[in-house]
Amino acid sequence: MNPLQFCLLVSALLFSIGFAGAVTRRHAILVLVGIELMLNAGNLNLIAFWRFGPHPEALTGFIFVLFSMALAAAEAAVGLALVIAIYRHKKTSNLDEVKELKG
Amino acid sequence: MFGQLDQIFVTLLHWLVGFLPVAWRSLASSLLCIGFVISVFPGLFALVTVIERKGLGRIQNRYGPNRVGPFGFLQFAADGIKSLIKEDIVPRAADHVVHFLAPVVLLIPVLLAYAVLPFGQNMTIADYDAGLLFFFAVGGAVELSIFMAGWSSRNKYSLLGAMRAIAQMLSYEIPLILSAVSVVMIVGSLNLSDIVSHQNHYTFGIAHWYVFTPWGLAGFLIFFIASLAESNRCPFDLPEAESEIIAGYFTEYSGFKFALFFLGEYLGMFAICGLGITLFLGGWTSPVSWLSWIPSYVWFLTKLLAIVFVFIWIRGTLPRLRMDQLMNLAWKFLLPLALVNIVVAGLWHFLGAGALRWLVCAVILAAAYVALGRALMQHQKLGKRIYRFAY
Amino acid sequence: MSLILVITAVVTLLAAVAAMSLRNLVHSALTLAVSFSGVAAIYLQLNAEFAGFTEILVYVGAIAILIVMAILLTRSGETPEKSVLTSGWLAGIAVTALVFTILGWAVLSSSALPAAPAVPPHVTVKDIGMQLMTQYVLPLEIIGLVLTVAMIGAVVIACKEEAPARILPVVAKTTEPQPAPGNPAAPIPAAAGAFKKAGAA
Amino acid sequence: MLGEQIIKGMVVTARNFFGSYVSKDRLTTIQYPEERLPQLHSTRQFPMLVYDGDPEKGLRCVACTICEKECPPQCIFIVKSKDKKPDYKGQPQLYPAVFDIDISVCMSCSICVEVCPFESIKMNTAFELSTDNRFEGLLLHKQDLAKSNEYYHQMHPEDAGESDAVLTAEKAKAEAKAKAAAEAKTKAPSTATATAAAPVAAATPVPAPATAAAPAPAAPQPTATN
Repeated sequence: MNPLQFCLLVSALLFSIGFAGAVTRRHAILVLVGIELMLNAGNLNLIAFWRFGPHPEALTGFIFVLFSMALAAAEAAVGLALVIAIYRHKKTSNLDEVKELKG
Repeated sequence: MFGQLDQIFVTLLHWLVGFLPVAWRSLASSLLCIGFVISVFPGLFALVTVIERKGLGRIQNRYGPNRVGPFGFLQFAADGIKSLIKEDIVPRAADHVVHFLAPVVLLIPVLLAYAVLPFGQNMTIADYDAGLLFFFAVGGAVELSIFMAGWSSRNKYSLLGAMRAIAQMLSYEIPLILSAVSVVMIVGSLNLSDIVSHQNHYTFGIAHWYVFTPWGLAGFLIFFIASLAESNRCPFDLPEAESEIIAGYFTEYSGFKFALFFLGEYLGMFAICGLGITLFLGGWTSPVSWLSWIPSYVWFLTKLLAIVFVFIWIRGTLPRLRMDQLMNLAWKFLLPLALVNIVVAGLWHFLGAGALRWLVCAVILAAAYVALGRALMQHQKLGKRIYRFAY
Repeated sequence: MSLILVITAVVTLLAAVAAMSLRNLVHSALTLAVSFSGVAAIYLQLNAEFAGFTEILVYVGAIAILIVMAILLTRSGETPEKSVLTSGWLAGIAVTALVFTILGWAVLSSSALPAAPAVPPHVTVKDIGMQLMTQYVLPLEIIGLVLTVAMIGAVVIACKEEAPARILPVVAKTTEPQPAPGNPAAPIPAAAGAFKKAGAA
Repeated sequence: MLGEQIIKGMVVTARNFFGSYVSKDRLTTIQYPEERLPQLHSTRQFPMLVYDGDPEKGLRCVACTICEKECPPQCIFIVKSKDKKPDYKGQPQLYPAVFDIDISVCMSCSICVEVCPFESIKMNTAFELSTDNRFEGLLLHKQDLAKSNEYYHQMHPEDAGESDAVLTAEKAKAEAKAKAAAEAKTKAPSTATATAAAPVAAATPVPAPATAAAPAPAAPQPTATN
């Protein structure tokens, strides 16, 4: 079990935890938390492959992680804005109750 | 001889670490450095609390503490013991785990921030290549602990105080980082030791500190105001305004946890002042070449004490800013000025040496300062006061 | 494989599990911040300093606070009594287990994984800067655009729709206020008169 | 221009700060235990019982309990003695066996001083009465309250002078009455028909023979003291 496999396993486990959370939890914000964890797992994968990959000086994985973090921040901002807007209208952030498309 | 005096701590460290087998050396040296930081800066905290109370006293025509110890300089011991003895009351409805962890989580990032500060010639504990980014990253994590303190006390005042503190620190973090960006653009590296060594040259005896350049002066002004807000110091101490919300986010803390918050606030202030010195006031370099025989860490300490004294001086002078004035200042004055400052730093870099760049940069910055200042003070005409309920 | 890496990984995973399973949302947000710092620690151990510091700055410094603010704004800081899992949570767990087994099997059995190079890459900020400014200039500009759009979009979505009600009446003109018709010379001073008229209007 | 006023403010505090090191008169604080402010004329803290000569026998208080009744917060507690002791006029008078004032309750209103017909309770100026026990420590007993007349003179010279004048006048009147009564007694047995003496006794404008026990009519008293 070399370090690369270990890192990949950790990121796979982190991904599945995030995925499980996003799928099973009832609260909208926790779904976003799950998505953040999944994004983090993806970043961890990229860094692991960049670190143990054949050409680390190419920095591709590294730069990719920087961009993905920026994107994750933007996504978190928009996602939470949506959750707040939904809460203001429906007075609930429980996903089971937010089913109708009517405004 | 002065060379050894300057490097005395470094040689001491290597000499001490030399006794251990090679495997343990790195661990031992980092532990020694941690010991150095944990002993020096809380000691400075103790000293500064006394200096602050005496300084404020003198500003207000009174003596300040002069009973405990010679001229009152053991007052910190009295305060420390008092806070240790005081009963530690935790509100019943409080969330005990988070309530207990808040001061600890506050201290972790604050102490981490000292890892990258260059206290003297090659006296940086962890000379990261991206040291400045590390400082800001760790500085950003302080807000989480403030939220924990505010929310877990289950008290409206502390939650309100925490919200105000977070809003203030977030909106002042941006000008803080942008003013540092202008320095990084000129130096070309995020490593704090490089930044200091770039300022270590002298012409006609005067050091090349960045604060002497127009963009550096504006950057330092922005950095100074933002660091005042970042450490919740005087004009921006709305989060712990006694008159309005008792003690803000640490209302429900007493005894040693309250002292920890106090310590955390002061250590944060020293760290951000240390960064300001490193970026704009030439870190451990001496202002004039004929004084450079004085050891580098002495310079760092005197500058730190000088800036801390200006903090105290401002605390004795300026009244507290209202929340909307605070936000207006951050978003409508500091942020645009920081952006203009970055443009000016770029101009400074590409205009090449000569009087032209001094003139151009100074004029642009002065115009920006006056224009933004007028815009900020524009609607401050004291009109007739409208009472909504009383008349 | 160094012991520290294993410890950090275990801490991160435990914090992530706690973030997902705790009933009280604020606790889960705080443990999420712990797991983000764990991931940052792993980056530092993989010699990706810049990524680690950015992770702390972006995730722990900004996103954790954002999530906590959202929790407070939607008033869900209290521990909910009823179950926190959706109705079909069992299926979700089954799918997750399936996903993890496939990933785990792929990682452990694949031969295509490159062997670990002896020298760890030393990436300096200058290299990142050069790469960003030369090879990845387009993505840099686009990410700047995306961030601006996201910020403006988030503000528009989350902001209150109706304009904030102007409680303060317009500044009363300094004309001499005539006593209101019908009632005797009202003793109310001028300001309240303006207020009354504005209020009534 | 933004920042002008801030600079002006800073200059003021800087001048204050450095001025305080240069000219000492800026610092107005009195270092309390070492330096003390001079006692003001009308300082009054808590009551004290005045005695002439010996604290036990010379105590002026006759336990008439007027002050106990008049005290608004009811912080005076008196237990009368069984026996009597001669007072400054020589008549046997009661004295307080127990005279307690709870200074945590006392509000220094000095009503007791005004109503006391015997000039025995006055306002003291000692204020360092802090103790480590807030119940018994702040309950002053007769021994703690008793202060000599000289101390009273030292404290408030004018008031002490006036109260002494009242007492001496009172004593002189008592002696004059005693002398008159004594002559009346000697004249009565000598002249069997002592009717002339009786009207003489009645004619003297002495107010009703003030037997010591009966409280002196309050009316003349206040006019004498202020």
